Amino acid sequence: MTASMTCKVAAHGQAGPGIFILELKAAALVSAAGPGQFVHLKTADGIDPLWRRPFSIHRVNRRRGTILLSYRRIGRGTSLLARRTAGDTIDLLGPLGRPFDLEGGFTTAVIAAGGLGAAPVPFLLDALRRKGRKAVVLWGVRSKTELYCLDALRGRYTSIHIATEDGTEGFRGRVTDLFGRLASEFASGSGFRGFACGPMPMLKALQPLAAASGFPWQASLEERMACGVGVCQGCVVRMKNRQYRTVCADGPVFDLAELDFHD
Amino acid sequence: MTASMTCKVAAHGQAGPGIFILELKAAALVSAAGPGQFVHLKTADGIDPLWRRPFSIHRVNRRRGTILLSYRRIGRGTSLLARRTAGDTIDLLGPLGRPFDLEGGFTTAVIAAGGLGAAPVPFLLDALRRKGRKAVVLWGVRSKTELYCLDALRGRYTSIHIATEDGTEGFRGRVTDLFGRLASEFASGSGFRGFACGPMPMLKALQPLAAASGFPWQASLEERMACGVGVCQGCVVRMKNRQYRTVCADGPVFDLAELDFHD
Amino acid sequence: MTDLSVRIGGLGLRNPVLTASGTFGYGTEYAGYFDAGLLGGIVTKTVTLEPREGNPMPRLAETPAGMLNSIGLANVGIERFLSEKLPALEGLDTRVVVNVAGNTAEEYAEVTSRAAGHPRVDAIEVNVSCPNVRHGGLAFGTNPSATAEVTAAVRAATSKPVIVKLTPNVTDIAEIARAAEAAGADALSLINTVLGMAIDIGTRRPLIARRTAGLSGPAIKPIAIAKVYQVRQAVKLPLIGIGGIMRWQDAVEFLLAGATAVQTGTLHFLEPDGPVRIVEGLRRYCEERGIASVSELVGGMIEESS
Amino acid sequence: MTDLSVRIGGLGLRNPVLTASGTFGYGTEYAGYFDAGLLGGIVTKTVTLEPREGNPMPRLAETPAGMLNSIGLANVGIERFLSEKLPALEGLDTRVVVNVAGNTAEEYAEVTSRAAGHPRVDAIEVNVSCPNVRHGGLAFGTNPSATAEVTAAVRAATSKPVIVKLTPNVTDIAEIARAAEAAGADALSLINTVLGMAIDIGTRRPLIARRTAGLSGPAIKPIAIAKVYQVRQAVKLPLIGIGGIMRWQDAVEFLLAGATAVQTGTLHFLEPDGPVRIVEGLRRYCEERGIASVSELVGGMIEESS
Ligand SMILES: Cc1cc2nc3c(=O)[nH]c(=O)nc-3n(C[C@H](O)[C@H](O)[C@H](O)COP(=O)(O)OP(=O)(O)OC[C@H]3O[C@@H](n4cnc5c(N)ncnc54)[C@H](O)[C@@H]3O)c2cc1C
Ligand SMILES: Cc1cc2nc3c(=O)[nH]c(=O)nc-3n(C[C@H](O)[C@H](O)[C@H](O)COP(=O)(O)OP(=O)(O)OC[C@H]3O[C@@H](n4cnc5c(N)ncnc54)[C@H](O)[C@@H]3O)c2cc1C
Ligand SMILES: Cc1cc2nc3c(=O)[nH]c(=O)nc-3n(C[C@H](O)[C@H](O)[C@H](O)COP(=O)(O)O)c2cc1C
Ligand SMILES: Cc1cc2nc3c(=O)[nH]c(=O)nc-3n(C[C@H](O)[C@H](O)[C@H](O)COP(=O)(O)O)c2cc1C
Ligand code: FES
Ligand code: FES
Repeated sequence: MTASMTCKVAAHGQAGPGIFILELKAAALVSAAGPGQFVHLKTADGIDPLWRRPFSIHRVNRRRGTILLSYRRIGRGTSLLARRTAGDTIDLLGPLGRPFDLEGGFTTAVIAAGGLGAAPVPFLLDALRRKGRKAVVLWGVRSKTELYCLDALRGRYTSIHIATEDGTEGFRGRVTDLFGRLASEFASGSGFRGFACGPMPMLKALQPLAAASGFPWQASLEERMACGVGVCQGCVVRMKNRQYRTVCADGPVFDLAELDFHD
Repeated sequence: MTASMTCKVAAHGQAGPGIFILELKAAALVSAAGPGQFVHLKTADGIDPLWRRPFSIHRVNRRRGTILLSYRRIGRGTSLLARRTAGDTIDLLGPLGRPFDLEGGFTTAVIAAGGLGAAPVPFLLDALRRKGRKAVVLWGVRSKTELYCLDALRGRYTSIHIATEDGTEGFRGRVTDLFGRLASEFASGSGFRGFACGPMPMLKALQPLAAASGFPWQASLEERMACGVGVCQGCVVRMKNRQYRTVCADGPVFDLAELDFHD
Repeated sequence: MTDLSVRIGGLGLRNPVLTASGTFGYGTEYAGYFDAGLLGGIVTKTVTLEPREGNPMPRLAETPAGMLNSIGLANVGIERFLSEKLPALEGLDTRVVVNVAGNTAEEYAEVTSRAAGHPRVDAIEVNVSCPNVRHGGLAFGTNPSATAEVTAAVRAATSKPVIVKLTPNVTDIAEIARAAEAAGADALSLINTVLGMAIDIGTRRPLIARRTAGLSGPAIKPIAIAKVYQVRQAVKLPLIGIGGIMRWQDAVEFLLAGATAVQTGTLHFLEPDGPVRIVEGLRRYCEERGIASVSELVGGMIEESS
Repeated sequence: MTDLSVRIGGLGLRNPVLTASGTFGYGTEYAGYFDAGLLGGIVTKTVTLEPREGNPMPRLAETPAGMLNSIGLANVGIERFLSEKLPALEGLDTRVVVNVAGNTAEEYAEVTSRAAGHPRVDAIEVNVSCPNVRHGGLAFGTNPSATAEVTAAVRAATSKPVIVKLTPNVTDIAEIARAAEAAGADALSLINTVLGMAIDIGTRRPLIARRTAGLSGPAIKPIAIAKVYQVRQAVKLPLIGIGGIMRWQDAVEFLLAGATAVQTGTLHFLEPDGPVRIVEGLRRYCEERGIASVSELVGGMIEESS
């Protein structure tokens, strides 16, 4: 059950240049939310900007009864958000959307993330660990300064590979290049499941590689959203069968193979 | 010369229920401004609300190079303003409008103020004192809680009479009633000059009394303002000669006798 | 206790707040957020004869105090609407208005007769004002005789109340309103969205795939108030005011301008339970002022400014 | 170094930013805030044959991301305009466009010939789009043949560039634009304000004495962009885009939609030096992207969405 609620800011801090981690008291969400789901926040107390802003759930802290979001300050909404301090309240809808599917038989998750698309990865890893699955994370960013929350990514069962476009850390290139290079590690195909989250161009580039990988991939998408709950039919993406699906309610997680990245 | 400038908040505090005093660093205004003039402030950093908000100059502090404003929090603009704290900056146009005319022969100022219309009175009193004139202040408010800055009103050469509509302080009634009651004190007419500032209904009620007083009255008006500098022709009032005058540029101070309070 | 009920063309509403077409899904999507039984009624997403996928993406853009949408009447079609969507509304204790559209007057009539034939449907709203489709929609609503033709066809297809939804994108809305009145409409609702457009200066491409789209939200409220006021003068029919309603104060403004009821749209995206809060605000407002019936407010604007 | 200059119907402008009529007085009121010589040009408040006091008060109201005005062409009349206002502009190193209106086509022509006869006047803008007067204004601009009549009369009265200013309050702006083009306009400017209204729910009175008024500001930007794009497709004339421009990004959006230049209006009330900052922003934008001439942006929208 999703709901509209007013949450207290438990903590708020910077995790990198222009990157913030926002922790919200939201006990009800902790048990209700699954990795890949998102919340829809009011950033203004008036109408500027008008819409809510969607953010993936970055992690949940069961002990503290909080959810964490990580976000980049890029426009007016995220700038207003960045000004909130501990004790302030924020109006939130959530958890929204359909989470990653972690059911069924796989032993190792292959996670490809691009930029801030990595936001839901720590929550995903936590869920995988609880199920005793292993994970390989491939994370591509433009430059090393964009890396954040690396501690949350590392841990039991998890190995992590970084790609930077400018070569300031790890592999020089894009996450898709990195995946190509490591593909032999997953050549058996069996026992793997792929999870991709990042901007559209990355997902589009990944699609053929994923198809060739021999194991199934889920992808989490981002689209401009108004309602966030499947009502306005605005945030659609096209499927290979030519039908439109809403990212907010039918997604944000889709079967990567079914997406139609027309250009 | 008026100008657009960014000012630092030097101090900001509450002076009564919903009433605030805002002190702005604005050395350039201190010498340029006269009593009755106003400044036009941006209250939002975006477009909500869209317009600037006009406020009378409440006082100037020459030593600190500051101007003080006093205002009541009534809507979105003043609510946003009330959140600013010392060190914040505010964008301001000013000084705007034409000040009270203090030239020429009078010995005693009779000042009738209604509610927050009293905002410019301390500045007016300071100017009168510098010229060695006496002043009698008649201030009407709904209830005693609306009285503020009484210390700034009291002082050398000044006597002050309060009227409250609910009788919680001073004379019970309106400021115009109070004036009627004290009128005999000004019966000689000579040597007096009247200054009125307050809402339209008060000024309208005052007009016939002022006409009968035997001495000239100036009135400071308030109207909804867009530009604040006489460009948009929006904030007009009608004169007895049927012509419109802009409150922001031709006023806010007018000869009370010339105003046409049509209904 | 204030009486909040109003009548729209023979249809009694518990209170004057309905949800606008296309902003409340098929009536159940917001079920988790509040009980739709607290509202005067709900208006469904536009239903057409055949299912429609809607317009290409992107379909949404945010603008100053507003938004552009180019959904393009994406809907499941009357068949699935009747079999899948309407049954879910059975339990709802509120008025259900089905919004209909078609490529021809005959299509409007056919969707109407099928929808109105269902007992759960209380009224029909005729969308001759969608800016986001090539046929139907605006092409009808900008032309008095085409508006009359569609209205008459729908009128003939049902005895339930017929509400014609007007577009603001015309030189003279009064003329269109009179045409709808003469052709048998029971009520008018207005406004549908205002034609608008936005360009992404980064990519130099339109922010909406179909380029022009429909503007809604607070930005258009003054336009909507003016249209309600103009139409109020032109016809005797009850009006439903729509456009940028965010707070109960906005609803009062529409009533004073001449609307008997209002619909909220974009509001839902910011505050799913917004319409309920508007009902509560209206009730409080009336009670505090001793207004016995909310309908006293209708057309209650004093013509002279203060 | 980017070339910011543009040409509008034979008139060379230093850069594509002008101030909109009625929002910059007679060109000198903002003299203390910045040097108008930094702009492409200024457009005066509408001038009529006789002086006008304008509409009753209140004339202004604030709305979500916008404002309503009902000034009603208050102006000193052509006589005093020529003798008192124009001389003050002698020293300004920028283009001066005089905006004219009248009750009849003949009046438009007469004001034009008197204004254009003055050497300081570089061009005439024809206001057939003011929503705030009973005669002239909208009554002309909503009708293609009336628009053509006024345009032809003004055209005959001067050899200086004639810019016709269009209203958005029409069903089909392309039709009006074509009429103005056929009647000899050198350029079109758009949009004038959108008809709107607001009611004070406290007093139950209209917030504007004349009730309906003209909506301007960011709220109308998407409407203005759509109109520019539509008119761009209908005529060959250069266009001047107007409506809700607050930042240089908005100016770029208008250029991409098809405008050769822009006018800023409501912006001045928030930031008197706003137009200058827009010029600076345009220059920086072009330089950073290696755009040699700002006119490369004109109509540069890529039709497909991304
Ligand atoms: C399901 C979902 C989950 C998301 N999770 C996260 C998250 O965990 N962390 C995070 O930082 N961001 C996330 N986003 C993106 C986030 O919603 C946007 O960054 C935010 O809305 C921007 O708001 P703004 O007002 O600051 O920027 P705006 O002023 O709205 O936009 C600034 C610029 O960014 C572009 N932009 C806006 N939204 C997006 C978007 N969704 N994708 C790409 N470009 C965009 C705009 O076109 C514009 O050029 C998510 C989006 C979705 C749909
Ligand atoms: C020349 C001038 C000097 C002023 N000096 C002062 C001052 O020193 N201190 C002070 O507190 N206020 C002063 N005012 C009034 C002040 O500008 C308004 O209170 C302020 O603009 C309200 O902004 P807001 O956004 O908070 O309220 P809004 O949301 O704009 O309005 C809230 C309510 O107050 C009403 N309202 C708005 N402006 C006025 C007004 N000017 N007069 C009466 N009612 C209004 C509105 O109609 C609305 O009902 C002055 C006004 C003028 C024109
Ligand atoms: C996303 C969206 C979809 C809409 N779909 C429809 C529709 O299918 N049929 C219709 O008649 N109006 C539709 N509308 C118009 C609304 O019903 C309403 O007339 C308009 O949004 C103005 O109201 P608002 O400003 O409160 O949103 C839609 C509006 C939005 C924002
Ligand atoms: C206060 C005010 C007065 C105006 N007066 C005139 C006028 O006299 N003549 C005219 O053609 N347009 C007039 N306009 C319209 C503007 O020139 C412009 O077309 C409109 O405001 C839209 O631009 P904006 O959104 O940037 O303000 C006026 C606008 C405002 C806000
Ligand atoms: S944002 Fe409304 S359907 Fe997804
Ligand atoms: S507010 Fe523009 S003239 Fe006074």
